[in-house]
Amino acid sequence: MNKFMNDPANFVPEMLEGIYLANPDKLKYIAKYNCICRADRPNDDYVSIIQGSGSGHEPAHVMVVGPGMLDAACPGNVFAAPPAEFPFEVTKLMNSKKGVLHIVNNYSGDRMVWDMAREMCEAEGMKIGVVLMDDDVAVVNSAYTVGRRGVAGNFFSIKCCGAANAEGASLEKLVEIGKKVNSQVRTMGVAISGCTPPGKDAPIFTCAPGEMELGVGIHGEKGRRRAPLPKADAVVDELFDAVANDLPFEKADEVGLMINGLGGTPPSELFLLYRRAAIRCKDRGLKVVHNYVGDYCTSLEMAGFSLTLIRLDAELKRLIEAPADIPWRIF
Amino acid sequence: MNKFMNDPANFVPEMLEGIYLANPDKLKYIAKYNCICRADRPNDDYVSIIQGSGSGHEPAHVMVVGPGMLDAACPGNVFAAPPAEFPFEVTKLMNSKKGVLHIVNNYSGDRMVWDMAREMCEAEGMKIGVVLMDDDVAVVNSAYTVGRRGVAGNFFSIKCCGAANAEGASLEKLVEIGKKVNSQVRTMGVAISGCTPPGKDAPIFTCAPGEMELGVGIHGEKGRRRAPLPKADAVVDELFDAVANDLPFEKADEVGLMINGLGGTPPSELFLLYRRAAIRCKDRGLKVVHNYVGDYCTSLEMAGFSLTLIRLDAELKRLIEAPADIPWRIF
Amino acid sequence: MPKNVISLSDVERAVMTMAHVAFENEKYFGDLDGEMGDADFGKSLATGFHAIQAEFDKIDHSDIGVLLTKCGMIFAANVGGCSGPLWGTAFMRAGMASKGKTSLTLTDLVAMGRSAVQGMMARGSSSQGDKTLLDAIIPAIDKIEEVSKENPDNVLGALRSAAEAANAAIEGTRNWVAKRGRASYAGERTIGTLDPGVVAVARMASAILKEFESAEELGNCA
Amino acid sequence: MPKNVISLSDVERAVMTMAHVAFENEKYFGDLDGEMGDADFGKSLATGFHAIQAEFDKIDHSDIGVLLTKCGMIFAANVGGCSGPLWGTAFMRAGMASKGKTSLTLTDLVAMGRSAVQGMMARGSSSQGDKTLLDAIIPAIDKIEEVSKENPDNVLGALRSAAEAANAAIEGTRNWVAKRGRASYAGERTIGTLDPGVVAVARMASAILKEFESAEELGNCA
Ligand SMILES: Nc1ncnc2c1ncn2[C@@H]1O[C@H](COP(=O)(O)OP(=O)(O)O)[C@@H](O)[C@H]1O
Ligand SMILES: Nc1ncnc2c1ncn2[C@@H]1O[C@H](COP(=O)(O)OP(=O)(O)O)[C@@H](O)[C@H]1O
Ligand SMILES: [Mg+2]
Ligand SMILES: [Mg+2]
Ligand SMILES: [Mg+2]
Ligand SMILES: [Mg+2]
Repeated sequence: MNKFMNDPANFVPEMLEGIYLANPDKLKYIAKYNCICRADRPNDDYVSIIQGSGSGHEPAHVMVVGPGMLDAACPGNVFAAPPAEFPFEVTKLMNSKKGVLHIVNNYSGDRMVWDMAREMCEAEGMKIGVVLMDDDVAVVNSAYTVGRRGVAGNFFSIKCCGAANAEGASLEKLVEIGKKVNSQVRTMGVAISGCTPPGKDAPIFTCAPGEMELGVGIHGEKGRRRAPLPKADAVVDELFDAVANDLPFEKADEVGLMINGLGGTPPSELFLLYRRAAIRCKDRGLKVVHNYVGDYCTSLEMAGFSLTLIRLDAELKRLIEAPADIPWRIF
Repeated sequence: MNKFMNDPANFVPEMLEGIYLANPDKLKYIAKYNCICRADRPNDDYVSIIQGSGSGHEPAHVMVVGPGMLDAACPGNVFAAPPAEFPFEVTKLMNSKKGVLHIVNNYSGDRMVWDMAREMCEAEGMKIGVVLMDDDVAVVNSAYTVGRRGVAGNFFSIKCCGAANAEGASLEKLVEIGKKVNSQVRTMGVAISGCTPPGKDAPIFTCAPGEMELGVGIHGEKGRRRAPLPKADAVVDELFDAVANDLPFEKADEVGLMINGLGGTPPSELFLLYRRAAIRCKDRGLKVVHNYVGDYCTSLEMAGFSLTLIRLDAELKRLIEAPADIPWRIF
Repeated sequence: MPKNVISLSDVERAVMTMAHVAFENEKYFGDLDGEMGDADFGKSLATGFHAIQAEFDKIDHSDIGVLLTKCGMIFAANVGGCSGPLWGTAFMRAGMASKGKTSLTLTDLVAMGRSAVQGMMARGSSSQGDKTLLDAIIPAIDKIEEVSKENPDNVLGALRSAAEAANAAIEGTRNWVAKRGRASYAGERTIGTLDPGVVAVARMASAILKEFESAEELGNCA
Repeated sequence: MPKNVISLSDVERAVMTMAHVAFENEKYFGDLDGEMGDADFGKSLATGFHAIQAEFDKIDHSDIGVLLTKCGMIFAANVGGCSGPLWGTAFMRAGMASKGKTSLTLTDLVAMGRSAVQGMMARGSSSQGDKTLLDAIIPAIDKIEEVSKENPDNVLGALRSAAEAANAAIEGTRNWVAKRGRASYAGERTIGTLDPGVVAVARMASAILKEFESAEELGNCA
């Protein structure tokens, strides 16, 4: 797979610099910690919300820094959580009297790194809240893993916590909202091509024509099983059933519905997939009050998508509909 | 290349239905003419702005229907302008006392179809204005073609005409704005993979590892030349020079800068490419007052990007910054 | 007695023969277009002729002119890209040039062909030498005119010469540079490739010839 | 006289030996991780040891404890993913368990190893049998303990047994199911694949053994 890059070692820093250069008035870029942060933060009237997973999932999470969403991001290399030093130093830089919220995706690496960082921050007297995201229903047997992965549902915790933060909510309230989001959101993904991390010369896995990899995460790693690629509607049905039956979502629930591209799937296919998901929601009596079709959490250039449902109460509805201003935008 | 679809013959209609289902309160879908249009149009206080090129370029142009942009879109099959009946019938449906604006991309097929449709509309007494877009600098020898192609610059004519229309401008004024946009915008694209139209079993062309196809259009067709793929910065440099020297853009010009993904290139690479383009603008003394990084005009799942520069005066600046509300959105 | 005019039913059969060529070569024509263009030519032709076929029994068959005009309208209404307007215009112009007629002489055929070509050139801002289907059609019409001047009754001979001319254009234009249509953007790179429009016209001309020849044989046997 | 304690400079050489194994196998370890994980293990290890190498001469070498603690801090500061916290914790714990010492007996070595393992298990919520590097390290430490009980001076014998145990884990764990790390999401599909962490530990154990053996030979010759 061809890729636009210079030295593979600079893939992440050059992307971050691009984000900064596209938003020089609003953002700061601290190269030492792979950090993109709001130029107008910290501010003691607001909590600082930080995330730092692996890179390669853009726009998550470095391109969602801005009013109404994250205050800072400090990703690691492609598909690797950052060294513990990054979250530690960035938390110090963004420290606010109201506290700092760490939104962490549930992977061994991410958890270990952020645990270490939090212990170091707390040792220095900072007030830290943690929200752990694990929305991926593809991981079935939690006894044999660290449990479910945090995938595209992450967008909703950032959006809702960010909106509540803009309203002036306390750190405790943000943790509560983040946990509520996580309890109400479910995702599953599928790939029809693999992806190649910068510096590698072959994809981590490949899909032959007519094959799909079902239940993939967002790190190019293999999923739950390999299967023949059926028609698009059948793929949506498989993901929809897995997601909708998990909570389970009930008749008359108000929901948000997301068809998230994994990086290499174009808008045309995403809307074709959305069609079936919308029909399935209708058939099940779910009321889609807000929808999302596009790239929210990618796996480099992987062709594939994930389907996310989130159950919305009045509070979450208000928060997802609140304005936000981030580098990943249309206008 | 694997693709999410059902029957290839339904690729376009099912995508269109998906767009409608994601926006049932705002849009109408008229299956007979592949038409997505605003539910609150026509309105005799406003011009109706219509476009209908081939499909496969989404979000252009079916996903940019809404307040502040297009009033209706009626695309043809993938990479084929619609039959003349579509623009004729859709113009009739959207006919307004203030007139109807056709924004046409400069391809033989599109021009012929829209010429036929316009002749038929005018024969029925409708008032039609036409804006022709041809921003692609990759086409060098216009004597041997119908001239330059309309590519990603199309976004700006729709955005500016749409914004002026929302302000209440006349059809004549919209034609003037559209022509001004076209005179001030330049684009060039490059591919590092081909794309496969639905129903075909192989890509129209392929790029071997380490190869790029330079000066491509947006129909999967071959470009100006095949070349070894250099580092990302060098690719940007080649496109930037071609684009910036064409108008030419001059020191102290205020510009909009777009890095448009062709469908299979992820946000990470697009921002890495934006970095270099921003540096080049700075070095040349161009002031980037607005930027665009993402998918605006794709070629199905092709990996590649195009670089667009538009020179902005006060009027165009006001118009590109005006709000709009379309199916292709983040929130 | 060999054929000296072309009847309404001959025209009907010719249209259906063109349709079958389009259907049978849908993939091939698309692949040819994929070489330098956007691979949709096969689909566009097939769509147009499917639409004609679907409505064929319902439309007005009272004379050749109305039949062809209506075929053109159906084609243009159902097909986009270059092919819809071009083939639609060609059929409509041929129809307008044969208004009210129920049989055609070779002279009529030449007039219809010239009118169709003019329509296409105006619609497509194109001319002979641009490496488009015009470079198959124009030499074919020239040949019909030539034969008709020698013997205005030699329908089969005219069709045979036309088919030969159209087929000669396949290889004859191979090393030209495309100046119209999607392929033209590839400029010099089109040298050495076939123009799908030329190939389609040649195949249709051959198929029509074969159709007329076998009808003739049957006629001779009977 | 064969070695009966491990000196500060032995520890320095061991760390550098581990670093070289990481550098030489960067691609191989990444490819192994790519089988079922996300292909970054090789890069993560190499990054960590490059950072240690770059600062090695500058850091405090006054005793084994401070040296290893500092190595752990450098590793954790520079490497993310699972490897940064795990290897960082391991070095730091080993350092804390050897605070103030300038030489180590086999008993010291076992205590350091146990402490490192405990730290990794706590950090990674993992245990023996999860098909992780723990399944190479724990048997290796067990062997050192076993040998030390027979003869507390038999350093080389202990290292040999440890390297054998770690290498046995490569194939010994192949048919297990991964229960921790990125690979665990692939569940049953991990059966038949090698754990990159186990392979890395085994290669490092072998390399350290070789280093000690050749030093010994040199010692004997001199
Ligand atoms: N302007 C034109 N005038 C005459 N013939 C043309 C013109 N443009 C294209 N053609 C013919 O049409 C064929 C391509 O048709 P099609 O693939 O449907 O068009 P598009 O370029 O819109 O995809 C070409 O092979 C050529 O013979
Ligand atoms: N929770 C854990 N406890 C102990 N070792 C682990 C754990 N998770 C992963 N490992 C080890 O780390 C190796 C993978 O490291 P690395 O690729 O850096 O991690 P990541 O999964 O974050 O990409 C595995 O082969 C395994 O031996
Ligand atoms: Mg990793
Ligand atoms: Mg076409
Ligand atoms: Mg074509
Ligand atoms: Mg890994």
